Amino acid sequence: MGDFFTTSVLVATAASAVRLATPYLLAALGETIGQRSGVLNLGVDGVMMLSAFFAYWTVLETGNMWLGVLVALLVGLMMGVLYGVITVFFEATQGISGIGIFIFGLGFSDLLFRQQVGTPKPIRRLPNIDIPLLSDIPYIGEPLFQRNLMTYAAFALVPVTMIVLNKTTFGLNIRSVGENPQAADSLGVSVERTRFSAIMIGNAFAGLAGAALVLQLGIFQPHLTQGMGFIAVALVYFGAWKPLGVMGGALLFGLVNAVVLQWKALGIIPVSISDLAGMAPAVVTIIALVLLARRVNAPAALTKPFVRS
Amino acid sequence: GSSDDSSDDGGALTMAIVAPSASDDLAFSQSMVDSVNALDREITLSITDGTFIVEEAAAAIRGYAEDGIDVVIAHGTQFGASLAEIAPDFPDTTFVWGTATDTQGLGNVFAYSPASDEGGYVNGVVAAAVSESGKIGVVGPVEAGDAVPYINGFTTAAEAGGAQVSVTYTGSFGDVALAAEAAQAHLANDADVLTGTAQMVVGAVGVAADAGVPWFGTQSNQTSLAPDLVIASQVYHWEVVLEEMLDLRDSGTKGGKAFEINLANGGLVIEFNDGYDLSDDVRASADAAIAGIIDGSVNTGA
Amino acid sequence: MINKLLGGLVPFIAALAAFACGAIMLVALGANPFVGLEAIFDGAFGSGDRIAVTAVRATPLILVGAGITIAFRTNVINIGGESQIIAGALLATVTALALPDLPAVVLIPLIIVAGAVGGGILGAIPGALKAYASVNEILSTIMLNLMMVQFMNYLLRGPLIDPYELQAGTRIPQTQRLSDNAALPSLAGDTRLHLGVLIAVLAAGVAYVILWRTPIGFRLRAVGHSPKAARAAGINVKRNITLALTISGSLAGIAGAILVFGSEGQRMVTDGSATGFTSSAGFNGIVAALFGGLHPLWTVPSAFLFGALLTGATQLQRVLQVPSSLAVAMNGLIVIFVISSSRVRSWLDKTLSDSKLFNKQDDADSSHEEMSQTNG
Amino acid sequence: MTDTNNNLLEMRGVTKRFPGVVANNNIDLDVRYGEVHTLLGENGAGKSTLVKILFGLYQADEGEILLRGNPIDIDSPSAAIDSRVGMIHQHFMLVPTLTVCENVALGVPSDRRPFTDLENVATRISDISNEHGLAVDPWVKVEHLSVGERQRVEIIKALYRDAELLVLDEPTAVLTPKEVEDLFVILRRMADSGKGLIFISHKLREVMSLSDRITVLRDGEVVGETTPSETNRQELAQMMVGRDVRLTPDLPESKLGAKRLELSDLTVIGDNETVAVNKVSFDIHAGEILGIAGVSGNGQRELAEAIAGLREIEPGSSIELDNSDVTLCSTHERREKGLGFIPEERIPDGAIPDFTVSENLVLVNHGDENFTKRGLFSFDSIRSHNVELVSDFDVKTPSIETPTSSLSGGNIQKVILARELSAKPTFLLACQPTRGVDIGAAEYIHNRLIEQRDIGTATLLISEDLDEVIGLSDRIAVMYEGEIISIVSGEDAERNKIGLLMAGVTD
Ligand SMILES: Nc1ncnc2c1ncn2[C@@H]1O[C@H](COP(=O)(O)OP(=O)(O)OP(=O)(O)O)[C@@H](O)[C@H]1O
Ligand SMILES: Nc1ncnc2c1ncn2[C@@H]1O[C@H](COP(=O)(O)OP(=O)(O)OP(=O)(O)O)[C@@H](O)[C@H]1O
Ligand SMILES: [Mg+2]
Ligand SMILES: [Mg+2]
Repeated sequence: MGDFFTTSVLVATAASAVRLATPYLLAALGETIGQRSGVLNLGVDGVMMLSAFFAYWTVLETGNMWLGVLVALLVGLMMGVLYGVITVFFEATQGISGIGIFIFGLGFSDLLFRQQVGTPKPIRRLPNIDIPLLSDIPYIGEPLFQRNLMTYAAFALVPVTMIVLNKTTFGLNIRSVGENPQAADSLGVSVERTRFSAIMIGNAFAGLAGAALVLQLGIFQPHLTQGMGFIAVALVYFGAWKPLGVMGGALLFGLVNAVVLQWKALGIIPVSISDLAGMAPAVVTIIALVLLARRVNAPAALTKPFVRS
Repeated sequence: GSSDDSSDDGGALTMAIVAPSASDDLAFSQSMVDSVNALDREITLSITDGTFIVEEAAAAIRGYAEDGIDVVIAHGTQFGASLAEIAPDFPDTTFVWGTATDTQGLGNVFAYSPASDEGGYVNGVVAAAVSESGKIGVVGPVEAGDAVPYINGFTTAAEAGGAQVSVTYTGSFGDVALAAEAAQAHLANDADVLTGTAQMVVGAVGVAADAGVPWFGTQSNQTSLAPDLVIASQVYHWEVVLEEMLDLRDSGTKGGKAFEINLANGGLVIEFNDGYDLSDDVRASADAAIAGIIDGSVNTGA
Repeated sequence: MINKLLGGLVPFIAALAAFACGAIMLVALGANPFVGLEAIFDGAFGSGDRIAVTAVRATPLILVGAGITIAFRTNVINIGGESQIIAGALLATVTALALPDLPAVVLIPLIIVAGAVGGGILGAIPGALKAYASVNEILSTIMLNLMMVQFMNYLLRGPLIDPYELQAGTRIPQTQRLSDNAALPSLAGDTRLHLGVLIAVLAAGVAYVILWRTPIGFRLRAVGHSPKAARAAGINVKRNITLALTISGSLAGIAGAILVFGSEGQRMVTDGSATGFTSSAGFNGIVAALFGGLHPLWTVPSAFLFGALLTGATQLQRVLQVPSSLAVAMNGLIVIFVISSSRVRSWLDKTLSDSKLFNKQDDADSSHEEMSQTNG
Repeated sequence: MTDTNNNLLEMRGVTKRFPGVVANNNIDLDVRYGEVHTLLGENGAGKSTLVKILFGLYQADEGEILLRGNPIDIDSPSAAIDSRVGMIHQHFMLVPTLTVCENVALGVPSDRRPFTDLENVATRISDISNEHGLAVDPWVKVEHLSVGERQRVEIIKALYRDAELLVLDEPTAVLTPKEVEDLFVILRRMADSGKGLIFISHKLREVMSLSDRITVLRDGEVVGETTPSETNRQELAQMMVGRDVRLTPDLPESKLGAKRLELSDLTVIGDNETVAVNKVSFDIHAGEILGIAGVSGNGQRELAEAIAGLREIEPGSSIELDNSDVTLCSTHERREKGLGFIPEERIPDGAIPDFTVSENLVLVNHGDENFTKRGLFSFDSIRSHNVELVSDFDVKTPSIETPTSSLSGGNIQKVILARELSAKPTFLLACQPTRGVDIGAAEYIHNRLIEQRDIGTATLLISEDLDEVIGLSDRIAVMYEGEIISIVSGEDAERNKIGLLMAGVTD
């Protein structure tokens, strides 16, 4: 245990937590925007896988990481169009269409990978970029300010999302169609357009999450996400539909994961109970939620297709 | 390709592989595909890969047998229980199952296993020699299959070489992100040499590459993942024992025998990366270990 | 009349569209789509044996799906099928390990009950958390899925591992071969069609009866439609929310027991991943239920369809050497197309009836207005 | 004034059909600048449909709309808003989690695009508030506002969009008498400033006091037009229903029986953690109706919920039904002990819209022995029970398998009444039993409640309709700030005096 409480290990654990949290945070922020508009998207995991693949493939072919990010973003947007058409225009049940997207993403990314790449080949990984001055702060400098650009982007998107949701007319529209689409409609706010845009943005974020994941790893494999997208959805509930809460959830989840891995490496957790320790992130998340005992309500119109009557 | 023409008379021998991960995973599954392709015979090969669900694999194995394929390779220890049900139903088919050290008493099943502790030992000898911090990290999937002897052999040698070895089992064959992060955790603890086994290590190799830390591979040649930093890979050449099995089959024996690939029979080969500048005396100690294992003077501890 | 017919065809057209996309992908992969579709069909229905395998593949989907209908009708979302399947399988396995010598007539019912209890517990936890601690069930079921996979891995690699695996050093995460007395007997000769299939179909029937013919189901549906009205009428809303997830979990738990005791190897085995044991039945069951219109009985054919796709995919890979992920992608497309089609159908219904193409002529004018409104 | 040029709105020959009904049949309606034009009619007469067409929520099948003399095509709410038509809906169209400001700003382009410009909006809200006497804090969330305040927000929303024609669909249904009074002052002032108003209400007293003109609809058709000075309540009622209606029920002498309900020191904490009901004690006997008069928000809702077992009560309080202590019993157990309960809100508390009429009729007693056989429903006995109820209570529905949501409000109320009374309650808790119900149905419900009293049910009637409370009650308890400040006998009750008590004036 003593080995754990050394500066270098603690700092490394914190850095690992931030790194692990990055894709969760991006995906969960996007999901937050979608859910605030009343649309549940269970397909995040599928979108992440597809965009991760396309980002990977682009970088593999061109060597250009930012092109990879751009392509992932576009894939996210395209999946957003698909999901928007299904849920907003066809008024399909959101839970199931999201699962449809997930399954499609799972199968299609695997298929493309097998056809186009096959053997995993490494690509360049995102370099860490030190932020001048801040990165020299003891303890927190390394975990927070010696990270890669996608991580910075993810955390920068937290205040941006807050401002968009709370300070702009677009955000006002999003919140109103998520709570009472009839009311918004009666005031001439287009429920369809607002939800569609929110879905597009949400999926674009999921696309970025996929890019962040694959560029942090430098490699792709079938089912790369291992259910991250579903956890991201759970984190939205954990964060009570607020960007800051979601960020807290992502960091908590990342931190518990990082601590467990660190303890495994240090032998604090013996191999025999290594699996039990793997339960920790989920257990801590649930316990935290029970203890917080917040009676926050979901957006009132969440999962309900809007039909003018 | 197609396996429809699975007729026994004349033509090519028909073979099928059922493998748990992708057939080009640079690890376990690929080692078998490469081996079959290296066989010196005319073969029509059909592959069903990605069948990590045992029941799905069982369906594929049964399906191939029903289709009349001559030799069905069930490439996964976990398929053994299903094979015990299926093999007796198809006495004319030869099933090849591994990694396994016995045939469960089935007359039409050949078993194969790698002495992966041997390669682990050799890798461990080199690892201890190149490590400056004296700390080495190992990223394992789950504590099962050939991962265990590999890691044991590696640990034995590395510790004998004076290094401290820390092993993390991520709990998953597939979670690349977790494997990468486990490698990071080792680095945070001053490890300056890494190794690992199973298909999810591709994530860990990337971390090693970024940190400029040497890596040791196993199952397949992983040099392509980090051309500057992979020192050596233990590569499985199943064709050595497959050839023997097929010969037995030609002579009428459909199964009932277990094979092992090891350094001695050439089934295990330590492939050094020419791109890594390994000092001659370290290289020499590796060769000595190989020779010692072959002549039995070295105990790998597994 | 014609409208009805056209409307009823829409889901099939949607499924066909998905298959068309699958065919396009096959062409892109350089394979003959007709051979591919034939392979899928042949793999799923090609022989009595294969139909049996398809039915076996459909079994967990039926059970999970039937449970989903109950949960969703109570307006709780159960994404915890995976954890409930695992829990049911584990408890049933432990039961069979503890009492291997009981005669089959006792042991088989016992393992099914154990499965139901195991799954039920994993359903009751998120149910009670939602009802009494306001923890959203989507969050808790997703987290429980993560937890149960790890717990299963722990048990199968530790306390429950086959002693032989330790001795041989192979350490496959699997139990020893379980009592033959617990093996689900075959229903039709040599085929894989076993008792579990029958149990699943019966369970779907029971779910139907509970939902529509009993006061219990009446209360569940009341809570699902309007917890406020239900409460004012004297129905204990919290208890019913817990109950719905418990029943739903129990059915998934039975699926878990059947996955173990109807398996080829007659033991519980995994590869350490989430889907290694469940084959994602916890998710696919949701799809089957919703595809069946959240009606327990329609869940049966719907699960059979998805079961066929899964079995067919194995054959597809064998025959054409096309990765089976193609079938997974198609599976997703079918869900997407079919789920979108209900809206298309009602739109079709409306335009057809408004346009009165098949009715009187003189109303043709107003029909144009209506049509443009629907479009706009 | 009869000059067409003075017409702000003209609807000509408007027809709207729904599957199976003609909701509006060739309706003509005009509204002049500066007048309050009332639409009156039974539940389902087509009032809401007509104004929804005006607001672009429905499209008319036939007919035309002229605004300020020009034909106009209103195909969406935004088109209506652009034409300066405003609407206060029967159900509030507010987003509860947003502030007043945000609710008002919604859908209006901001000057600081892409950002909202809430400070400016708040200033304009204050201006409008001052001009029209609509006091409300722009920065508070709507979910924290009282019903009356929400109504004001709705009006502010319309005025903010510069509405010239304002439609109010049953705006008073949920308001307290005081709030209604305040609202009418505001509406009058708006009309006097030249705006045109369409007003819909079932309360004839209000209609008589506010309207300039009245159009009566029946079965989707206009059956007459009049003005308050030309008519009276009785005549209006007759025009609406097509027959004679008793506006005030006859209350025969009551025969008091055993004590049914006893409350001692009942104390209840409200949603905002303050004492909502403070040491209330009273009892009700068989054959008696006790009415609670009070401005809403004085603890009536919490009192009812506590008695029904839907809300926790504080230690030291007790509730007895038929002399047995039910303080710790669940709603279900209380119902088994004889409680009948008509909740304040039909939807969502009283009935389940997605359930069939039949299912709602057995919502409470579906588990009865005669409805089940070996744990399964016996649908035959349920059906015959329900068919009888539907005909007994004169519920207008195509069949008992019709989804309840497609019934009119009055008929849904009858379904609830039928359900609660058929269980033969010894104690009936009736909250707002005729809210939003037309006078024909209200008359029917009143008669039913009296009938029930006469066969020995003890009834607690909670209503904001003072006429109803005075007309039906044997005793009237006035509730003010959580306490019963006075109980007077029904015969002695004077409207004015009770009105003062409701305001807390006790001497
Ligand atoms: N969307 C709809 N679909 C089908 N029928 C409808 C719809 N809206 C209203 N109706 C029917 O049209 C008729 C008129 O309804 P409307 O709501 O206009 O009545 P109303 O006069 O406002 O009644 P109330 O006083 O109860 O509010 C009723 O028979 C109603 O059932
Ligand atoms: N509305 C109802 N109609 C008929 N039977 C009901 C109804 N509600 C519940 N029951 C039955 O009565 C039993 C008790 O139900 P319920 O939980 O609602 O009351 P309770 O036990 O008093 O509640 P509490 O535990 O909160 O005191 C249940 O087993 C149920 O079968
Ligand atoms: Mg109305
Ligand atoms: Mg009780």
